[in-house]
Amino acid sequence: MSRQLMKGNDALSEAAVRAGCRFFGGYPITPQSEIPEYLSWRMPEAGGTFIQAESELSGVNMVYGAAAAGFRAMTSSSGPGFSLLQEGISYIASAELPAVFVDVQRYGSGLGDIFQAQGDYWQATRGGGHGDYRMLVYAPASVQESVDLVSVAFDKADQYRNPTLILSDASIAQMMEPVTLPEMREHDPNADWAVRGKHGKPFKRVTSTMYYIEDFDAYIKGKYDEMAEAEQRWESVRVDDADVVLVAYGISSRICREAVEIARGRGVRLGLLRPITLWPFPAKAFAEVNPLVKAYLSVELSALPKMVEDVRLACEMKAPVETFLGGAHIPESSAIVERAVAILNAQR
Amino acid sequence: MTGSEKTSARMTQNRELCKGCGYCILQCPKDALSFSSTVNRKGYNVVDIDQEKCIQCAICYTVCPDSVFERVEA
Amino acid sequence: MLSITCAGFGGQGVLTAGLLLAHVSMESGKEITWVPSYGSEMRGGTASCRLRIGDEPILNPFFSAIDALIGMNQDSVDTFQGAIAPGGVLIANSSMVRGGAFRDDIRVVEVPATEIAGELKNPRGANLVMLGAVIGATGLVDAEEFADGIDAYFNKKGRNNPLNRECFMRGVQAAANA
Amino acid sequence: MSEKLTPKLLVEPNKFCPGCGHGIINRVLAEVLEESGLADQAVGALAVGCACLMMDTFGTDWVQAPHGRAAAVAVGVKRMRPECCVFTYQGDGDSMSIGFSETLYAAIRNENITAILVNNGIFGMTGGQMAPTSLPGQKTTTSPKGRDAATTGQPLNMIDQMKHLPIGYLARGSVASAKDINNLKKYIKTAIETQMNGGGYSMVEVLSFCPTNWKMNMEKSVAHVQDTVKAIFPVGEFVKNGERTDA
Repeated sequence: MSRQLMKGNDALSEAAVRAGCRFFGGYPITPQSEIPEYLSWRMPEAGGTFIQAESELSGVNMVYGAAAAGFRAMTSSSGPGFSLLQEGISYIASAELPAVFVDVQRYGSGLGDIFQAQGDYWQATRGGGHGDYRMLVYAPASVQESVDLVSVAFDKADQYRNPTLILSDASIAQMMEPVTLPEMREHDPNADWAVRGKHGKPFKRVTSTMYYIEDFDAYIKGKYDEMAEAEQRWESVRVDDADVVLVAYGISSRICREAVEIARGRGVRLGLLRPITLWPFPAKAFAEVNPLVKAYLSVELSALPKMVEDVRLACEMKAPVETFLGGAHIPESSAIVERAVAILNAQR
Repeated sequence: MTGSEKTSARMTQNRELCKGCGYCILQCPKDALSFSSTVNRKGYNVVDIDQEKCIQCAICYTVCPDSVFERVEA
Repeated sequence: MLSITCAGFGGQGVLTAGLLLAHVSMESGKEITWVPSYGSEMRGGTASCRLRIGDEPILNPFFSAIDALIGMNQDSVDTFQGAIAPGGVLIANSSMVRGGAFRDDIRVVEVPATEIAGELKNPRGANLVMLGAVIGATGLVDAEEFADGIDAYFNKKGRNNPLNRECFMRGVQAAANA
Repeated sequence: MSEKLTPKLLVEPNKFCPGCGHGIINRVLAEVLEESGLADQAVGALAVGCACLMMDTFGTDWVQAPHGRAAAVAVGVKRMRPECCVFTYQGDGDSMSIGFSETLYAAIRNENITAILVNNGIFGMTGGQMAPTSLPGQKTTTSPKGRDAATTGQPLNMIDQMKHLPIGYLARGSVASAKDINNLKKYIKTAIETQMNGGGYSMVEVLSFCPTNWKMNMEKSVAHVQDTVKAIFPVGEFVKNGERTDA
């Protein structure tokens, strides 16, 4: 397939259709509105269904219904709307249905603002909804990865019968990059658990599986433990000899990649660990790091440090862990380098 | 209605399903239903059918929330 | 790698100019990132987009030092001129940019893009004149090849105007003469 | 005389309180689905409250939605499986209070589903709190001095909310007499037929009783619906084949 220039949101939408997604129910909110806009024409073209729901609450429950019927279904939102999806996500997780969610992060709590940020980390990785569930959380750092990970998200949702999340941000969603799209795939909606009328067989109940599974506590813990062990994904850049390892995902990892290049050009041994899954956090990646590393620096575009807590746990505090916060402003890659140098100088 | 047709159907009841609400007694047009002194396994006073008065209209079937009554061919 | 900002007011085709630059660069095998300003700015005022174009995959799509600025109006030149790297290029639409106070450590190419587009009876083609100037000034892609790319882009959309190419080539010439 | 046998869809004894109207409505719905030959292709969406107790005893496929959201879930199912007979079954708190938006928007979009809304004027499962349909002056555990319409509003009339919309079928029935129940069955049958003929959104509201939380015996419960509730919520058909029938 040839490369095309596509906006992150558009490319992700097309990739969802090509991954066999045939239902979208959702509500516009900047900076993810291109997703419902794109799917409003593309879904019917592909034989699927698009509904502009009256609210995120309704949209997520339409997804619940379509997923219960056995079809690949998704919705997307941002910040305030993502908060409204949490109720439905908890139910879908509890019913052990596959579905894909997209949160294109924007800045701030409350209304906040529409520019890029990474402030939904806790909500995404800890489960913004109630009870005992987790979502596999994928953090694309490019338009191409938005495409690639949406396929993975659908496949993993099916494999574990569990909702999965693409945690994007306004930068990745709004920017254009060349992208290669995958071939169209069709999904068989007739799983044995899918509601479609009982047709002479015992009737099916899609509800919290805890009602029907013995020793549910052990069962559900086992399921999420298995995911945590098997599904960690990351990319590491020059960490084996690094004195300072940056940890960053999504758009901030792009800035950190540049920082690594700049630093290496100056003889500063900087490396980068880029989590591709945020849950499970790729703790295994830290085994690749130079055992003599002098510090970790968690680079996050939020006002409060969040991912840094996972970094501290994953590195077992074998080296100091510091934070570099972008907040409302895109940091300069050179400022990250300066910070790393300052950390090293302070240790001398 | 001939005599033989009248006796070809009869109302039956599954007393174990009864919750003793008495809605059937209120609605029976022939006063054929009444609370008995029998208590079922759920602890409810169940309803007796006076088959002499019963005309098999099945209103008790229609109003019963608990599917106690059925009209069956004899 | 080149870091380019296109800026002007809404309706001047600023985002389209950036898109064309990105599309045609991609067709000639380059790596690109294109980042729009969006949101409240969609409702008037200054619109801008920033591109990075290079031979290697682009790491950071953001930059603070601009290699080339396409300034379609006075506001955008006032806003972004200070961010141009020393030795960088400013393509100024001199039909609209008459402030005159240009930095002396940058190369300034003044092109009366709006007037040229008007002369060519293609008033919406001012952005293409500016694009021609940036290609002429930077040598990013061969000018004829780029012009073919513009034709292909608009043909694909089913609405190519032969005057688009003419606007573009006039921009190329303007840069050559500057 | 024909036999009158309990529908096979009622796979287990229901779990409702003595005298609860849900048991009657369950049976009527089961009869309609079986007589229409739809038992095998029916999918129900319910949420919480007493209505959800039928998920184990009523043998169609089910999806249990979050509180209030059954209509949205039903829409997701029906849009993807248009050959199924998709219905919602909800109480008044569920469908008309927390789920007002989902319920009404399914009608606004004229979604081809059937909604059964059971109006007993009170929250049953949670212990007798005020519902949107509680009558003025009605004592509940959250309106112990009687519902004050000045601060809580008048009882919500969902039929009035919907009858102006371009929908397929709209009716209100009751379980307060054998005749009412027979009419209710006709309404539910017509609603289901409307859906299966692609006629658009169909809704049947059912006036029911909750002797437990009303703290009334059966006789008083029946009289309350007949004499008081029906005066505020008139029964009958309001929209049929997409046309107003009450105007």
